Order: sequence, then structure tokens, then C-alpha cells
Amino acid sequence: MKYSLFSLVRNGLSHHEKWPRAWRKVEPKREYDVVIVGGGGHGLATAYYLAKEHGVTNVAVLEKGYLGGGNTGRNTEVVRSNYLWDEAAHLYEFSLKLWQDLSRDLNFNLMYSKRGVLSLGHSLQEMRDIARRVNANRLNGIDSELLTPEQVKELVPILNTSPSARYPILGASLQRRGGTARHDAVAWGFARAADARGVDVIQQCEVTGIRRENGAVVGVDTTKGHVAAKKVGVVTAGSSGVLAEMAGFRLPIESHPLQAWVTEPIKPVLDSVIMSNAVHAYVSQTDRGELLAGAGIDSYLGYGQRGSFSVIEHAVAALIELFPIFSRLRMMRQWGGIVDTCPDACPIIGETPVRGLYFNCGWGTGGYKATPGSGWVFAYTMANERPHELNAPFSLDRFTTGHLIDEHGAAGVAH
Amino acid sequence: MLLIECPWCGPRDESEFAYGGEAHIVRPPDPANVSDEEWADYLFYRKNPLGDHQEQWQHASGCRRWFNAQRDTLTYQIERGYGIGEAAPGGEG
Amino acid sequence: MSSNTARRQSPLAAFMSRAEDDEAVGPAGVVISERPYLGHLNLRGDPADGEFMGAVERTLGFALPAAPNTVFCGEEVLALWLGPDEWLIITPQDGQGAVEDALNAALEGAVASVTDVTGGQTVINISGRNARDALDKGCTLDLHPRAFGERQCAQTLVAGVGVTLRWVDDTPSFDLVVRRSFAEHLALWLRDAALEYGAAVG
Amino acid sequence: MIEPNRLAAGGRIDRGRPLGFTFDGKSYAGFAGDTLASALLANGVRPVARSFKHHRPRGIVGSGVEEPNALVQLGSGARTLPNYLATQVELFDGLEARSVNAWPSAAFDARALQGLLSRFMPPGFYYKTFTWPSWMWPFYERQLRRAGGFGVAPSEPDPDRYDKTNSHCDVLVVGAGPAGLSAALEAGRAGARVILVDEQQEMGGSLLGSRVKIDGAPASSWLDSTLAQLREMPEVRLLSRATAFGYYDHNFVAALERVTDHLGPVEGPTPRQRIWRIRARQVVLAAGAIERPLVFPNNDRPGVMLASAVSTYVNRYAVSPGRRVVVFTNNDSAYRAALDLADAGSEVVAVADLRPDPKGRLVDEARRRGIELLAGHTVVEVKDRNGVEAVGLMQHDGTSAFGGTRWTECDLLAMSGGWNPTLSLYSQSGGRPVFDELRACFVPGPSTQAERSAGACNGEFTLRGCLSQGHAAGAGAAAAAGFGDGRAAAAVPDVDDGKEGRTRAYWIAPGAKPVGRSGKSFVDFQTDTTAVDISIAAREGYESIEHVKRYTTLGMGTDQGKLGAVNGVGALAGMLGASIPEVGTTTFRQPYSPVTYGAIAGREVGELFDPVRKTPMHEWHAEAGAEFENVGQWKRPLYYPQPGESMQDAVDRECLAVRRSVGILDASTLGKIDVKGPDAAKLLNRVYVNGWTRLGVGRCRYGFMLGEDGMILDDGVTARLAERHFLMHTTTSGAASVMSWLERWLQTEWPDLRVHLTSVTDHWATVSINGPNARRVVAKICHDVDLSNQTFPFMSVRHGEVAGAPARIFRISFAGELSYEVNVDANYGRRVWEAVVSAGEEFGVTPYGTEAMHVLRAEKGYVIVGQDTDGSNTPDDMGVGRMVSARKDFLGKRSLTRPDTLREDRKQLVGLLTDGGEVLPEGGQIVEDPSARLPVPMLGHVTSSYYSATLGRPIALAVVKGGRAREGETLHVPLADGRSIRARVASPVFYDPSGERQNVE
Repeated sequence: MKYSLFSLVRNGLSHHEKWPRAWRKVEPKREYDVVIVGGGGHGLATAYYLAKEHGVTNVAVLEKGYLGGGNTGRNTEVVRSNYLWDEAAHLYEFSLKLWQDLSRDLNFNLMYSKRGVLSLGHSLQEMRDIARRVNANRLNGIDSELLTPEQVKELVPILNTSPSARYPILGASLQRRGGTARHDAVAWGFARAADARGVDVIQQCEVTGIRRENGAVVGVDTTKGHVAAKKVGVVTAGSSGVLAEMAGFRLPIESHPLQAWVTEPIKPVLDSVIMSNAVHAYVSQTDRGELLAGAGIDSYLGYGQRGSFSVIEHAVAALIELFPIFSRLRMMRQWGGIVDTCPDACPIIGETPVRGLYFNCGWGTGGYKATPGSGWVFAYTMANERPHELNAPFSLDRFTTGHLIDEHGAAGVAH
Repeated sequence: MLLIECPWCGPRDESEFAYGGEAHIVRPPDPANVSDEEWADYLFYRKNPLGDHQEQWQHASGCRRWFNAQRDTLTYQIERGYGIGEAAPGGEG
Repeated sequence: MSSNTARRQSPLAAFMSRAEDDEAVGPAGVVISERPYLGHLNLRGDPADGEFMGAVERTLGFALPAAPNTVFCGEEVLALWLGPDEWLIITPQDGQGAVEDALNAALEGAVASVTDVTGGQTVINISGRNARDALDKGCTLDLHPRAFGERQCAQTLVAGVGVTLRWVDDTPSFDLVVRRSFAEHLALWLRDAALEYGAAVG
Repeated sequence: MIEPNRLAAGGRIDRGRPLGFTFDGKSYAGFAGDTLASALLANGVRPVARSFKHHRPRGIVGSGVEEPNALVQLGSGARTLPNYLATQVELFDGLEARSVNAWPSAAFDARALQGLLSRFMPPGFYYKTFTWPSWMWPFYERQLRRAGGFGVAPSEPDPDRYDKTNSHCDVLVVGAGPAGLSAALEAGRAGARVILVDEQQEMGGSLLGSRVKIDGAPASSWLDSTLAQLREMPEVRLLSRATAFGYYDHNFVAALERVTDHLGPVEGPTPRQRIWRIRARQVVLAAGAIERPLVFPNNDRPGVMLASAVSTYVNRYAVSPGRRVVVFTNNDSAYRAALDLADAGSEVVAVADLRPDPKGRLVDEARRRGIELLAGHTVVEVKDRNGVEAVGLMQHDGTSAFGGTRWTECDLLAMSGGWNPTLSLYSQSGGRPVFDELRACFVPGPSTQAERSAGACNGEFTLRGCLSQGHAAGAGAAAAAGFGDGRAAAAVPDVDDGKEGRTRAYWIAPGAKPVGRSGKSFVDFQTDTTAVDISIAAREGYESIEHVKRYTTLGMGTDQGKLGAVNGVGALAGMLGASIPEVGTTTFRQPYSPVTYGAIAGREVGELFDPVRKTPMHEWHAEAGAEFENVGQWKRPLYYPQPGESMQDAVDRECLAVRRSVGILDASTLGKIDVKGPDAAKLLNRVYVNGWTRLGVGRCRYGFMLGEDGMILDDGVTARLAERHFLMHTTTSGAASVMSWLERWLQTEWPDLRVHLTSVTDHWATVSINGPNARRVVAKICHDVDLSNQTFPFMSVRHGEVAGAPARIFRISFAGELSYEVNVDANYGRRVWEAVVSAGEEFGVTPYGTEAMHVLRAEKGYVIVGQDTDGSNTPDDMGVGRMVSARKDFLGKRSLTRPDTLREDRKQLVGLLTDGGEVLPEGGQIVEDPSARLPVPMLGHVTSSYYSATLGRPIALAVVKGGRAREGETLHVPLADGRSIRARVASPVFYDPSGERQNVE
């Protein structure tokens, strides 16, 4: 059933008793051409684009919990592409272009909202870095503007732009096409669209082993039995290391908790996404009215999906510095995700030491915004057995050659 | 909010500590004669386990000593702290 | 040195002179003051090295505290345990030079070091019936008398600033050894934390 | 003013203290001890809010933290507060409250029409539409955003103060109901340090709203005596109005204390709220339980209330919420409400009990009192006009209702669907709740931290059981913390608790029609989630409870599903044909109830947000009118404007003064590390790219430090003060990290090195005197050092006395001029600075800031780590590859021979010169062909760029791919406005390339 205003009215008149399932409930077959491990946004997008772009439809997505239950359902919904280095900028920009038409492509409203993303600068060095990034973005064809404190104030009047602040706002970058998209909808929209093209989306099916023969992958063991596969793509943010261990190799990755939280819903006060690296906080207001905020990653390795209260204390203090009127609002719900971080804060997308086994991991805090682009290039890589030029630089061997794409520091990597 | 036991100062709040990542990573004694792969392994590749993890901590805002601890990365329970030169519990390291 | 003394400036000189203008808020539950110009020496050496420990004991007249987070209070000189091979020696005003020289002489040739950090540190004292309440606001250490009392010290954070905290007496009264550049911030913070109990500076 | 529903006697209100307040602009009266909710009920105010999605009128349902509907906006202006629960707002004189989400008032809401469209707004309706045409989405979204949100944020900064404190205890008890009080008493008696936190204004929990007897006397006398005993224990701290909202790792629990909220606006030093950061050895959770609503058609009408809330309003606040009452229940506890109401003079028309055969002491008593008992009955409809008018009752067979509808007029429907233990903190601690079929609720499973549950939150719903579990938990927790033997010291008091019948769960009350075809049956009042919504979600394949939650917004309101979540689980299980354990619960997130941002920040706001570090000369700079910049936490003078000067004017003047005569810079912030010991030189050899063994005593050397990845980490000059003693300088911002870096290698990898490191950054104040007249100035105040080039050459250090203070003088220079860096004990810093200023007066000595410092060093081609480098540069990239020792290993060396670090086209440091007078923008990207099509290949970027007054032209440093081989080439820096500046690649050393000026006589 195609979703539309018409379908809503028609179903409304029939007491909503005729809505079909968004995706089929199926048990895994014994064999697939491709098995995607991980039913988050990236995995589902990979399956969708395998089917749509490459005609590969004998595909299963195996999810150990529920769809979108990992970082897809825990992130802070920010979408942008204003990365510093060419490699990252091209990949994220490709993804941003997919976002623009994705709701219609999937027939599922992802509520992609181009509300603008501002990255604030609080020191002279930060302003140099921001200018560098803005200039690089423009030459890469990515919309990016450098704003003065006055322009920042005009755009977001509730920001504290006083020069006497402890860390005054000296300027900002603005990407107007950046914004937010509804995270749950991304998982559901891709799942429904992939299912419609024949992909089996299987929940509550945990992969417990990766079977190899003669250096090549032959399938996976799961809690629902063995599933043979010609190719296996692993897209399991937060568990990449665990899956790599099953396949017998290690990754240059450490997993860390990343916390986020919302306030109670209030009437609209903030139309843009505001990020501040210097004070370690970022915030936007959801369509429901909640102020959705986050901090940097917790410092120590952890899979506990919970972090330190002190991280929140610092970030909330920073938010009050930026937005004095937030002081009387209240934090309503707090949660954590697990992010897999690479030494250069860029992902690994491509081949592994095991033939036919592909990994897409290490997105750190940047994964959500890359969802469609990541799925697209990963599907390409698996279908053609070689990386697309967009993801070729994100290979594992960069850690050996030293060709890192260091998106730390200058690029304002957090979110 | 971890309560970490410094081998010298006793249990202290995590805010006093700096995290040092995986313990027992040995710097190649003769770096000039290791391959690029081996050097990359030393530099970047980590166990990143779900479960017991031997890791380094520094009591940065206290006695400034580095020490090792074994922590479960899921429950965050810290089994015990031990000295830098000591072997990990269970004989690893 | 007398002319020097007259013209030197302690880390909290500006804070103290400004605080005089503040109106007193009721009977003070907390009193914040500076103990300026005490001599501060950082001493390093191996406690397992009997020669080192002996040389220091002969020089100072007492043995360095070996137990973590403890203090030895000599008649004039204090020794605070900072780490398993590190102590802070606090001397009376302008006494650091003589102690430093004596220690250096006694430790000639040993693997030990004495470093004058007098200019880099100061001592903030916080006392009064609510001193512990005010300190608790910025410090995660358990300062209850059952947990932190006589002859105890600890390096920790107060208000995000590294300090060496020392129990002084059960007024209660605590000394906070703090790095010079952070001293004013810490004093401002403590005063703000103490306001609800009535805070006096000086 | 008359309060129509106020009882003539009873309650814990203070009738001697009448208070006035307003709600939606109308004035009302209440008493001290009232909540806003009890006062509204006393005044007969029925609709107090509108629902989120459908704008249905809503009344008060609960009496505490569980209330889903009665959200109000308090006060106005800077002190306004959105979304507070009327049930938790203590009344004070002059309180102003407005309903949120309704305009102009809850009673007459202009948006109610929206409810008519609700039929076409199933869960997730926005996922299914608004996608066409796509350019319309911003418009749709604006409408959705306007409809979202409840209250409004203040428009001005917060005038109140907030506080935060750390606390430690042996036993933390959460909740001061009968179980919590008993636990605290036992733990306190055992000698443990105890903290008892309770969210209400008075301790006592359920005892405050009931009429039970303990030891034959009213519960209040047990309560008073218990509290009196606790208050006498010096190691017991009682925190009222404090909500334990978060249970974190290692028994860290955070609680929010509302210190002055109940007093209204308060000026002065007392904080409005305080967060307690509690580290507990043992935790006793005695958080109680929350009554479940029943799910039936139109169960959201104003006048449908929780039975226990009704009892609380009657007994605690002396308010009767209704005159004619029907009670609807599936368990015995609701009979208490019936009896309480009957005793308060209301008419209890009937008790409709879902159970076919209710029995138990309370049931018997209700029967005895002549209250009509309708066993096996269900409510199929509620008629209302601004409140309940009648309910339709039918018999049922367990799945659906049958027979005729019996309409019963009433103005209050008191419902009870059983009880949910409050498991939030237990779950946050890492525990996993398990479903208890017998008690029809989730209860705590095994503990994963040092905690135990007691009382109603443990699934124990009898008072006797709560008291007994509380005693055991308190004694047990104390023993686990090392106090006592674990046996309760006191006898558990005697209670007239009778035997209760079993609760029988009906997650959706059996109805006359399928759920989709009757009136809306709400599972979650605040988010307007109905039973139908859950069934639609399940039908569409959103079968996981987490999917249902996200798709329908069940449990996503400000109450975090306190009322609706478990009913939602039960309803979903029914629809899927699954058991409740199979469906499971959603995760309980911190905080238990919302926590004020201001309190989370505490006093780390404004000037205390982050420590400010000041140099000993700071006040002098401020008095001289310096503009400061933040460098890490330090405040450093950026420049010293004179009247009428622009920043550029001032910087030009400061630079020229240094080049032509003499300038002084406060360099005290530079990191300084004392390196002492027999192996000091060995350590330096291992951490710097260059060699140190042969550096003579009294000499200085410049060095780079690399990370193990081969990239530049820090730089600075290190001096050899004695054979075994070096002083290392680091960058200002690198000071702490370099110290940690060195300590780490020493302690973990090289414990055999006999070296001691001591940070002396703060000990030394540094006055840097630069310029051709520097020697003449220093000579006036330093008489014991021969300052001549011959005896005190460049890159060496001497000891002496400057302006009467013992000093180390370094001949090192970042400006490329004759230079003396005078280091003195920081207590003498300002005095020496002033002495230099007066000695230099005749030479026009000029203080200069970091901006002039940057210009001067850029003229010399000196890099700043972190500005001209960004963590991806090797020494060779910076043109100092010759400094790298080939003869020794050092940190990062191996990385320099990886394929990528050996590439010839790496970005290299170069100078850039522009033809016109235009200063290149820092951060400008460098391209070969500015008119190339997007994406334009980039060669590098401008790292530093200034107007050089000395040279009379702009200069810039940049990193450019293969840059050194491009010297003489013209490249382009495109600007945001579409223009592009031409720049010629040049040597990065623009001034005095031979270094003669460092040695002027």
C-alpha cells in the first residue's frame, strides 16, 4: 500500500483495521546471495540499494534485536556534509544529496528538515579552523558560510553572543542544507522499501559466528540456525569488534559510550542545529518540542550504553552558557549509544582479510548522517566486489600506509 | 560514574583519572626493523573486547601514577587494579 | 630580602583586596583566607632507598611520611605525601631556600630531586562550621571525620582545579594547596559555594 | 472565597494559613499544605489541561509524580517554569499558574477542533504523508512544530542560583514511606551513615494519605516518632523535597532537592535547587508503587481519577473530588477509596469490580457498609460534559461485555488497575525487572549493584510487609556496609492489615465493541496513545515494545510512561498473543522525573563556567587596557590598544616597537617542566627528534616532539641547567598534555630511566624582553650577569638577579630579535615586569600581546604548533627534516618511513606573498586554477596571515602540496565572495633570514 494522504483518509474511514505490515515477518532461508549483519539504518540501506541499484534481491538482513535499535534509534538526528577533508566531504555530500529525495524514494516521510547547522567558534584558532573548513567546503561544492557574531545573533537570537562570556562566540560556520531527519523513520523506511523489493528483514536473529572456508566466507551461524551466504556484509556499529573477532581479525577501533538527552517539550525556540566543539555540546529542537542535546564521547571504552553523569553536567553547563534561557528547562530523558571510533574519526568501508566478507564500521559519531550514502557505497562495493571511488579512501590499509583522513580537530567532528 | 581504586590512594571518583586505553601493548624494541603492518598493529589495532579488558589508567588529579586495571566493558565492574609491570589477571599480557 | 618581601605579590593579592569591599553576610559559617608566601618544595626520591630516606630525615629532623595521603607536621616544616616517590615540603615564609640547599647538600649524588615551586603555589585555608559543606560542593572526596581527619592529606579536584587538600583541625579547617594560576578562580568558587552559610574572606 | 469541595475537617493542611492563587487568570483560595492540584480540586476546577494531540479536555488523575495531565506553566517573566505538575507544586501565596497546550484556557480551548480530525491521525500518520510536494514540507513542519511542545521557555536569563554537592554514605535509602523509614531507622541504629531522600514535602509516603493504624494508633503518631528518632541520629541526613533521579555506575545516585520552589521567588544566596551527588556503599530502594489506571472507552474524561489519589485528596488534603462516586477496580485497594469517600460524606453509588468473585477484608467492609458491589462488571462508556456525568456499566465474560448497559450517574469515577512497583532506579542500576504473574506486575530481578529493594517497589503491597521488609533491608544494608550483624534491632510494629484478594490484570477492560470502534481508550494520557494505536502499530509490524513506543509515542511524555507503560506492554502482549515477559519492558532512562538544567550545571555558569588561569602580571595588563584572548584556560593579552587605535594600529605599533627599539611580552603561560636525574638527557633523546647528549651546560636547544604516528605533537626550547638538570619549555596549550605524555612513557615503558619530572609552569613568571635595545634595558636592572654576546651568547641561559629577584635569564627569541627572557619566582613577577617597564621607559618600551607575537614570529617563519600544524604534519613537512636525528630512535620515528609519510607531494610549509596590499584570509584554501569546475582540487591552506608593518606588506604561511618545489609559482586563494587572490610561493622566512638581529650588539 502506498502511503499518502489518500490512504490515511481511506484507512481512517475503515477504523485503521486494514493497514498492511510495513515489512513481512519471515524466518531466514537456508541460503542467500548476500547476508547483511545488522538491521540498523546502514544495514537496511545497504540491502535496499543492493536490490534497487544492483538487482541483488536474494538478501537477508539479520538483526539481533529490533530494527533501528542501535545507534540509529539513539542518535541526535543531525544531518550535514560540511567535513574538512575531500574524502570525507565527498562521501557525506553524496549522502546529503540522497537525503534530499529519500522520503519520496522510500515513500516514507523521514522528516528531513533543512533547518541549518551552525558550528560555533570560541577562540581565534577555532575561527581559523572554521574558515579553513568553510573554504574547503565551498570548493568541494558544499554550501557553507562563515558568519560573524552579529549574523549568528540574527539567526539565533536566544544565543548568548556577549563578548564578556567566558568563551565568547567569535563566529560560526553555517550549512543551510544541514539539519535533522527523524531517526526511527530512517530504519523503518529503509526496511519497508527493502522488503518491498524482496529483501528478508529478520529480527531477533543474532549472529553468533562467521563461517569461513579457505579464507572465504561461506555463511553465518545465528540464533535461528546456520545461514549460508556468498557474501556477508557486517554493519554493526557498537559491536564491530565483536564481529571482527568472530571472523578472526582485529580492527583499529575502540567502542565508546555517547550520551544524548532531551528536555521536556516546549513551544519552538530554536530553529537551527547548534554545535559547539569548544564547550562540547550541541542541540536542536525536535518537531515535538524537545530540545535534543548531546556531548562528546565518554573517555573510556565501554559497551554499557550508559555513561558518566559528569559528561552531562559539563555539556548542560555549556548549553546554559550558550543559551541562558535554557536554565529553567528540565532534562526529561537521557540515553547512550555505543560508537565505534577509528583513530582518524573516519569510517572503514570495504574489504577485509576474509574474502567475501565486507565491513562497514568505525563511523564514530558521524554515522547517522551518512546512512543513505554509506548504504549506497557499501552496496556498490559488495555487488561489484570492489570499492566505489567514494569509499576507496576508507579502506583498512590506510592505517598501514599512514594515509589517514584526520577529521578530528579541525573539522569539528562531533556530530 | 566509576569509583576507581588507585593502588596508592584508594577508591576515588572517575573525575580524578585519565584513561589510557588497552594495557600490555609492547612498543617494538627495534622499530626500525618491524614491517609497516606490524607497526600499524602496534599503533592502531586494539582488542576492544566486550567483557574483560585490561587497561591503563592514571590517577591524574591525585598521585599521578599510571596503573593497570581489569574492567568489564559491559558491566563496568572493575575486578582489580595492578601495577604496570605486573601480569594481567588470568596470566594474559 | 626585606625590600623584596614588601613588593612581592601573592596569587590571591588581587582577590583579597577586592573581597574587602564585599559586605559581610551575617555571621560567617565559612572563612576563606590565604596563607601566602610559604615555601613550597617538591621532593622526589625512592622511599625504598634507605640512604635517601635517611638523608632527608637527618636534614628535616623527621622521617618522610611513607603512608599514602598522610602528612608529617614538624615544628616548622610540613611534609605531605603526594605520590609513592613524591612529597611536598612546606616551610615557613622565605624558609624554602635554606631547606632546599640543605636537602640538595644531603642528597648530593643520589637519584633524588628537590624543586622549588614556591612561586607556583599558594595555600587557601577554609574554615568555619560550614567549611566542610562548602568544600563538599566541589570535591568528590569523603571529608567526613570518619574518612578524612588528622594527619591526612589528599591530592584531588576541587571545582575542577587540582589541589592538595590537608586536614588542619576539627573547627573544621582545611588547607588547599593550589597552583598559582588557578588560585583566584578557586577562591571565587569557594566563596560562591559558601555564600548561603555566610562567607567571610580574610 | 468558597472552596466547594473542601471538607470541613481533617487533612494535613494548615487551615490557619489561607493562601490565594490564580489559575488561567482566575483567582482561587487554598491553604498551606495544599498542592496546586488539591487546591484546584477543592475549588471544583475540572478540566485543567488539554491533551497533546487531540486537545481533549483533561482533569487531574493522580496526586503525585505520576500525574499525566495537569501540566502547568508557573509564574511569568524570567522566573516562569513550563510543564510543572500541579500535583507536585506546593501552593504559596500569589502563585500564578496557567494550563499548557490550551488557549485561552483549559476550559475553552480554541484548538479543540483539531480533535475532530483525530480519526485521520493514526500513530505514525506523519510518516505516511506530507511527502508531496516535497517543497511544501517546511510549511507542514512549521505547523507540526507549532502544535508540538507544551509550555514556553523563559525569555530572559535565569535569576536564580543553583547548587550541587557531593555526599557519601554507608546506606542511601530512597523513599520515606513505611519501608524506607524503617530501613533508615535500622541502618541508623546500626551506626551507619545514612541518607534518606524523599520527593515529597513531608516524609511518610503512603501513610500521609491513608487512615491505617500502626500499633493501634493513627499512622501519623508512628510517623512522628520515627522521624523524631531519625532526627536525633547525628549520622542520618534527611532530605525532603529531594528526588533521587539517576542511578549510575558504582552506586552513584543523583538526587534533586527543591530548596525554595515551595516558597515562590526567593532573592539572596540560598539556591533554588540543589543536586546531591551521592556515592553510597549500599542502597535501599523503597520508592513505592504507582497505581495503574484502567483502559476503557473515554477513560480520560475529567473526573476519572486513580483511586489512591482520591484517598490522598480526601485524607491528606481534606478535599472531596466527588459527591457521587463509582469505583472501578480489578483489585482490593480501590475499596479503601470507596470507604474513605463514604466516610467523608460522599455517596459511593457502586463498586464495579472486574473480578468475578472479589473477596477480602476491604471488600467485606464495603459490603457491610452497604456499598453496592457489582462483581464481574466493566465500564463500557463515560458520559461527560466538562466532567464525568454518568458511566455505562456492563457485565463481562473476561474478553467482552454483554448484557444491557446500566447507566449510573456520578461525578467521579475512581479507578484502580493494580499497582506498578517503581522500578526506575532499580532498572537504571543495571537490574532487569521480571514479571510476577501472581501479583500482576513487574518486580525487581537480581541486583547488579550493591542495592536492595523493600516495600511496594519490591512488589510488597501490604503495610505489614512493607514495614517488615524495610527493617530487614535497613539492617542488611548496614551490615553489608560494615555496621551491625544484619538483624533488625527493633520489632516490626503491629498493623491492622487484613488479607487482600488477588489482583486480576485486565490490560484493556473488556468492552462492548472492538477497541477500534468504541470511544477512545487511553493507555497513555499525556501522549494521547490509545489501545487502538497500539493495535495498529502491532498490525503494521511494529511488534517490539520499543517500536510500539517510538511509533505511537507511548511512554514518551514528560511522565515517561509512569502510568501507561505497563498497560501498554500488557495490551501489546494481548494483541500479539504473547506473554508479558516475551514483550518485556522498555528501558527506564534517567532521570526518574525531569531535572532542571540550572541544577545540573550548578555553579559552573557565568564566570565560574570554567577555571580562568591568570599570570602574575594579569592585573597590570588589565590596568593597561589590554584586550585578552582565551588560550586554553589562560587569559593572555592579545594587544594593548591606545585611545583611538584599531586592533591593526595597535599591533603595527607593537611590532615596530620590537623591531626598532624594545617590546615586552608576558610569556609566563609557556609550559615549563623540570627534568632532573642521571638519565635526563636519555629521556630527551627518546622524546625529541633531535639529539641532546652533547648539549653543554648553560646552553639551549629547540626541539620537536612527535606522537608515535610521526606527527608533530609539541615544540619548544629546552635548556641544560646542569649536567643532570634540564628545563623543558612547551607550548602554552600543550603544557599539561606533554607532562602527561612524558610521565606515561617514564612510568609504563621506561621505568628504568632515573628521571624526575616536575611542572614548574606556575612557579616562574616570564618577562620576555625583545628588540635591539633589550640589552640596554636589562642592563639597568641586572648587574651581576655579563649580558654581552661573547659571554652570554644566543641560545644560552644564565643565573642572576633582576630587579632584586633571583632570576634565570634565557637568550632565546620567538621574535627573532636580541632577546632576554627573564624568569623569576612568580611572586616577584609583577614587580620585575614593572621594573622592566620603568627601566625601558627611555627606550619607549612597549608591552605587546599575542597578536604582535604571532606577526613577529611569522616574519621569521617560526611555526606555531596547532596553528601551522594540525596533527597531520611531520617535521619534514614543516621544513625542519634536517633536525631529525638519523642516529637514534625516538618516539614517532618509525612512522616517518611509512609509504604515506614518504610521499613527495605532502603538504609542506611555505611562505605566500601577495602582489596587492590584500592580507590573505587565514583558513583560505589554495588552488591552482580558481576557475576550475567544482569540486576544485585544493593544494593546501593558509595557516597564518598578517600585515607586516616591519616589511610594509602582507605575509602568510601556508601548507601546500609539494610546496617547497613550487617556490616562485603563482597560486590562488579563492574568497567567499567569488573573487580570488593571487599569491606567490616564497620562502617562509620573510625577515632577517641569516638571523643577525638576534645578535646585535
